[in-house]
Amino acid sequence: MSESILRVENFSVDYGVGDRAVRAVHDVTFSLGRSEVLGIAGESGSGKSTLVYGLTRLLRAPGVIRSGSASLTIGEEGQRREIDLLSADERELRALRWRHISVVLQSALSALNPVRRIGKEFDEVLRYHGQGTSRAERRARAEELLAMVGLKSDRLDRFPHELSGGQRQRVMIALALALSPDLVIMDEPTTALDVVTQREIIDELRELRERLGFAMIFITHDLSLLVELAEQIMVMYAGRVVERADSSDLYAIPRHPYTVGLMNSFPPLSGEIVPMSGIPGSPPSLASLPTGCAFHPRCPLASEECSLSSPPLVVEGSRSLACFHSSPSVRERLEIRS
Amino acid sequence: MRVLLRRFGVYLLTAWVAITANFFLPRLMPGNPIASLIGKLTGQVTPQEVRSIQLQFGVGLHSSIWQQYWDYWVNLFHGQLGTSITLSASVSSVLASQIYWTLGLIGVATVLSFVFGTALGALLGWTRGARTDSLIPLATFFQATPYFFLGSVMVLVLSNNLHWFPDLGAYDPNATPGFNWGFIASLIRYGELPVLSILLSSMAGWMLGMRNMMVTVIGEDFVLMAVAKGLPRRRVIWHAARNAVLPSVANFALAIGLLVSGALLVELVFNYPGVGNLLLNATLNEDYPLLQGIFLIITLTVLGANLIADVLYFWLDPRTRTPVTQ
Amino acid sequence: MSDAPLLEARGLTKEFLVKPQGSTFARRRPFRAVEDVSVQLREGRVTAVVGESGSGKSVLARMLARTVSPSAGELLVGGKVIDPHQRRDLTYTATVQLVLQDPFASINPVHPIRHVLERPLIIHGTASREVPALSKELLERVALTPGESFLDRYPHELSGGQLQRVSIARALSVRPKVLLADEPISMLDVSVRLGVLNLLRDLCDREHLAILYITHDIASARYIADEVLVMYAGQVVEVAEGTDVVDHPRHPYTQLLVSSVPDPGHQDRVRIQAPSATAFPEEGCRFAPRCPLADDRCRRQVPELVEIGTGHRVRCWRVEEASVLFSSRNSQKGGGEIT
Amino acid sequence: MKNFALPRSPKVIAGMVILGIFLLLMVIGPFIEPYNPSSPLFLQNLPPSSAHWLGTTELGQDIFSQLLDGARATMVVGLVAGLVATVLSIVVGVSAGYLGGKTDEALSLTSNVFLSLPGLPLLIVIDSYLPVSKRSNPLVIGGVIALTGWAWGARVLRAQTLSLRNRDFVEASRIVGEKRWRIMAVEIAPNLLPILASSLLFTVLYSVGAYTSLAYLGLTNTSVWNWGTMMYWAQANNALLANQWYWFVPPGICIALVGTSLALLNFGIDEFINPRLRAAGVRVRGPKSARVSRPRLGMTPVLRDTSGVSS
Repeated sequence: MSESILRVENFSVDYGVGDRAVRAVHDVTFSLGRSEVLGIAGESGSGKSTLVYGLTRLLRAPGVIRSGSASLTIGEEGQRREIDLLSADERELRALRWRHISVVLQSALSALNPVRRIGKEFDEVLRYHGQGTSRAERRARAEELLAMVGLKSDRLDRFPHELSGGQRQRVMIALALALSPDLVIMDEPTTALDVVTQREIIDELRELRERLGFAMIFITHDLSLLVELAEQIMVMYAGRVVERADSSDLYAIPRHPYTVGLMNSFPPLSGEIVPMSGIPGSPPSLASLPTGCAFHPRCPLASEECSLSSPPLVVEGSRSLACFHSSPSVRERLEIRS
Repeated sequence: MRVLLRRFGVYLLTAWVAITANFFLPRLMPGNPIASLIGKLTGQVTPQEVRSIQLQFGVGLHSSIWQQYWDYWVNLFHGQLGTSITLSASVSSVLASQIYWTLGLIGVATVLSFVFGTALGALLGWTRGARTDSLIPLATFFQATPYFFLGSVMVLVLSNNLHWFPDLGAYDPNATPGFNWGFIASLIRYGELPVLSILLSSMAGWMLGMRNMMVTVIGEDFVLMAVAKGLPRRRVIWHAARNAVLPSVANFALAIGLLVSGALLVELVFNYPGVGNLLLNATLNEDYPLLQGIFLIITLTVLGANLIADVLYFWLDPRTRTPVTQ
Repeated sequence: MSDAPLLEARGLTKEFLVKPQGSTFARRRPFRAVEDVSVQLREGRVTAVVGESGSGKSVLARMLARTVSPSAGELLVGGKVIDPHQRRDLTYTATVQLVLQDPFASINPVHPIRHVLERPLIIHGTASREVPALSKELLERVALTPGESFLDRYPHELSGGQLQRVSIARALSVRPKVLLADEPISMLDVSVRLGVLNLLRDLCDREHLAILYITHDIASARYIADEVLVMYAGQVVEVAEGTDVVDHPRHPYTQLLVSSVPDPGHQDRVRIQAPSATAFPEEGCRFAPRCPLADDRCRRQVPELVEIGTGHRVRCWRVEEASVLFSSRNSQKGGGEIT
Repeated sequence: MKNFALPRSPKVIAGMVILGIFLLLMVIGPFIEPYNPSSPLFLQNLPPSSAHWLGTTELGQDIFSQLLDGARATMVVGLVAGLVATVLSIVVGVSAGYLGGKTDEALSLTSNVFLSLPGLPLLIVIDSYLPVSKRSNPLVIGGVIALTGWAWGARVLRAQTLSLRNRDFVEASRIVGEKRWRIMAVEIAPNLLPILASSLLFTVLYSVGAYTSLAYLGLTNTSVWNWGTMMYWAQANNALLANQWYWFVPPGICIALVGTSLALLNFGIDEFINPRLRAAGVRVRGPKSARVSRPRLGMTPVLRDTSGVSS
């Protein structure tokens, strides 16, 4: 693996403090290589968004980081320096944000200020980060950025509500790349879009990444999308990482029953139609998690052990897995059952 | 544009309603107030004046009510609002001499109140949860306190007892009215306390409204994005405030009416010249022509202020200009 | 049993008046959200309508549920034409039911689940002493067991998947013959989607309901449906039995749609390149501005829906070339893009 | 409808306590007043003492008795006017929102017109045309106040009804064949309650203010005791200049307290309608040792567990 840009260890996040605290992210450890794409898959409430907002310190109250460390390595080759994200003060964070880490949200309509023209957003980001001395210079840069995502420069004079959903998301991506950041966080950027638009944006993202070399954390509930886009995939359930692997490995041989269930939740686009079952039950509420492995009430392989203690995340080569039933044949066994 | 034209239509209609109410109210009220007024006036004023009141209110006239209504409009367009009974002068000239006081005092106070109240509300909303929150009950108290009470107590304490501010009135009786520095300085000096009292009682409304909106807007994604973009804090607050102020501007219509109502009392409390004082005197003396004229002027002024607020809103919120695409 | 479909729509069209963007005084112009759509819903069959946002599929569902009145076209229940002017028609309501997309929004937050199920039962004349037992039974039919444990809960205490089941139970309470489901799984957690989909298939198989499944997810349509309609800009552009639409798409738009779905197993699948949708044209084929094959005729004249195989109909002037395009490209693996 | 419980914040509790006291005074005030408020029984201009808690007036009336007596008229007029205005605003607002179309256009226009008319001047004009005998009737005054105060509530309720009408659960009720009036009464109305309560509080607040203002100006019958009238007499006798604050200030404070209590209750409703306003979500509450200062946007606090994470 290449040199890492983001290192996260034993990272935990709570909502609230004291008796009513709810743990939303539990003891997450991972690292992200330079120019690498990490996909985080999971359903609502799995903690995937909480994790990245916690790391960037953008998580809103009552979110509180309870343990762990997170550091970002920035700077040119040869003069790299590591910044501790969790002890950084407001000034350091401000200098870091957008220039080194930028964010794209699911709904670009709500992420863009509704009363300002698109051009203003670009102008502001460039100006406050000291790029482009004159207004005209910044305007030229903004046009260049829009062209990069296939939009005409007249969009700069529009308001967000005057663009289509796909155009708005493209604007967000162009904006996120405006300062050539080292890391771009994409929080379900295509979930609200149509399939065809999603396809266009995914293709564009792949191409841009190859060209510009930024690292990316891509959050979605759609595993198959991640398989196409990411090098590494991390699957989360109820605040914990349950499986982590290279995307091709994960797709070929998913080993956690939840991962298997997730993959079985998407009917295939080709082949014979076989009845599929998804995963029984519903995702648990964080406020009342089951004992032991949080997945055990929904797991077809659950044994008594699973309800007693939570399986640790065991690293094995390039894979990590948190399951007591970790034989490679899980998938076959599950398929026989369903 | 369409929205704006619609609003303008509403205001035209409102003006029409106010003018028509002015015409019909004295004619349709139970107990016939005008007839009893004329009864009282007989012998006190010249027969011409009685005649002019009769003409204006249609007592003892033989023309139909619709003809009177038409004449009323014609007179209105010629700026003829009748003759004041108590002041023995044409209502329009009385109003013309007094309206500047009111416009000046209330105008300045309204603008200051909106600006300070909104700015303070934005800050309160931003620092929500901090100790500044304890300002809220205090502000609520001021908001709930009747204006005339607050004003009177302020006069008592700040002016009579502490002598921080000059006595009642609009300017130093020794100053010579005119465009000279001495007079202007005394105008400002005498205006301080009235303006301050209006601010205290009306700022709270803007402040609380803005705070609530600010808290709501801070929850929006684009504010979080402004932080994520590494913008300085004042810039982030600006992003939020720019959106949070919209409902305040939209509510101007309601607020301005209430504000003007409350502020009319300021003239009474401070013995300040202006339309408010005129209104009260007209009411107490049953000077109906003057009363009508004042109500008309106040309504038209409030409508004008509303229109300005609407134009401002239209300019501030692009979504009113073009329809939202899906 | 007669041969007539339980519910049939013939030539349904809906026009809305919209104001053109950017102009202040321009007159409103008619915009066709749905244009000449015919569909037959038969006992024990699932018919899927696939389309992206703006394709008119939700308006179609609402016309079938009669909460939106069509500008043209007619509805037939069991072969009989429905009088479009009768506003509140309990017989129709008892035959055709609609399940809405957002389970959190489609159940009133202030009432317990009991209320949600009992009202339709009472409206449709169930004796009041039978109501509690029937409500419980309904919940169990949609796999919310034990039923009584849900009756007194409030909507905010249930998960999205459970609420959507309640929503289906409410629709079933009037014993409908036809169930319309407007994107019933798109707001649900991924892991519970198939459960709801299987429930629909099950209702169709065991209780012989006719089901219309509306979705933007062509893979789920392929999974559940006996017949699939693809809509684009208010028109049906392709119809086929079973998995044909997905396995052998003929219309260029369907091909674009299928090839856009993330499918890691077939990453080598060739993609149709098409510019993004702008405004739909007023004349000619609606898809022409994006279609790699569009010629003059396409831009001038709207093609008809033409049968090209058993139960397979396509609305395309250049269907021959289009069919060849997709299959040949897929065998070529990674050939050049069409521009 | 257990989810309608108001948030139990100190603000709401304070509001309820204060309002409760004044409602009680409204009922029992005239029975517990020590003296007849109108009779000039005592020495004039007495300062506060144990016999006369708030002293006496220029005519030798007991001010404390007037204050207690005035609670009834002030509160009754405020409540009646508030209720009448709210009923008007429900009728106009809800039907405009639900029926839509031309009805909506007409009703909205009417409320917009009333909204743009300046309230107090209109009130003064109408009032001054009223014969004096009518002015002594608090119900007539209340009615006139209601007439000038309903429009705001109607506008808010219309907007809310409009948004509820387009909710999916209303459509779902229509689809199962529910009747129109039942949809309005059973499905929509309960969702309107918080807005309705808030609008009622506001109109009562407005009515109390308008009534006491009119009374203070001497435009109501000055022999009916209410807090505004008390201040009118105090003002007429230059009580403040004579440092008789105990004559002028207590009624003013009472009005302010009633208003404050209404506004505080409204805070509770606001927080119920808009959960973002709830302070509980903001301040991270916890044991003293683990208290975090107010979290700032974009600065998620780091509070490392020293005791070790329980898992």
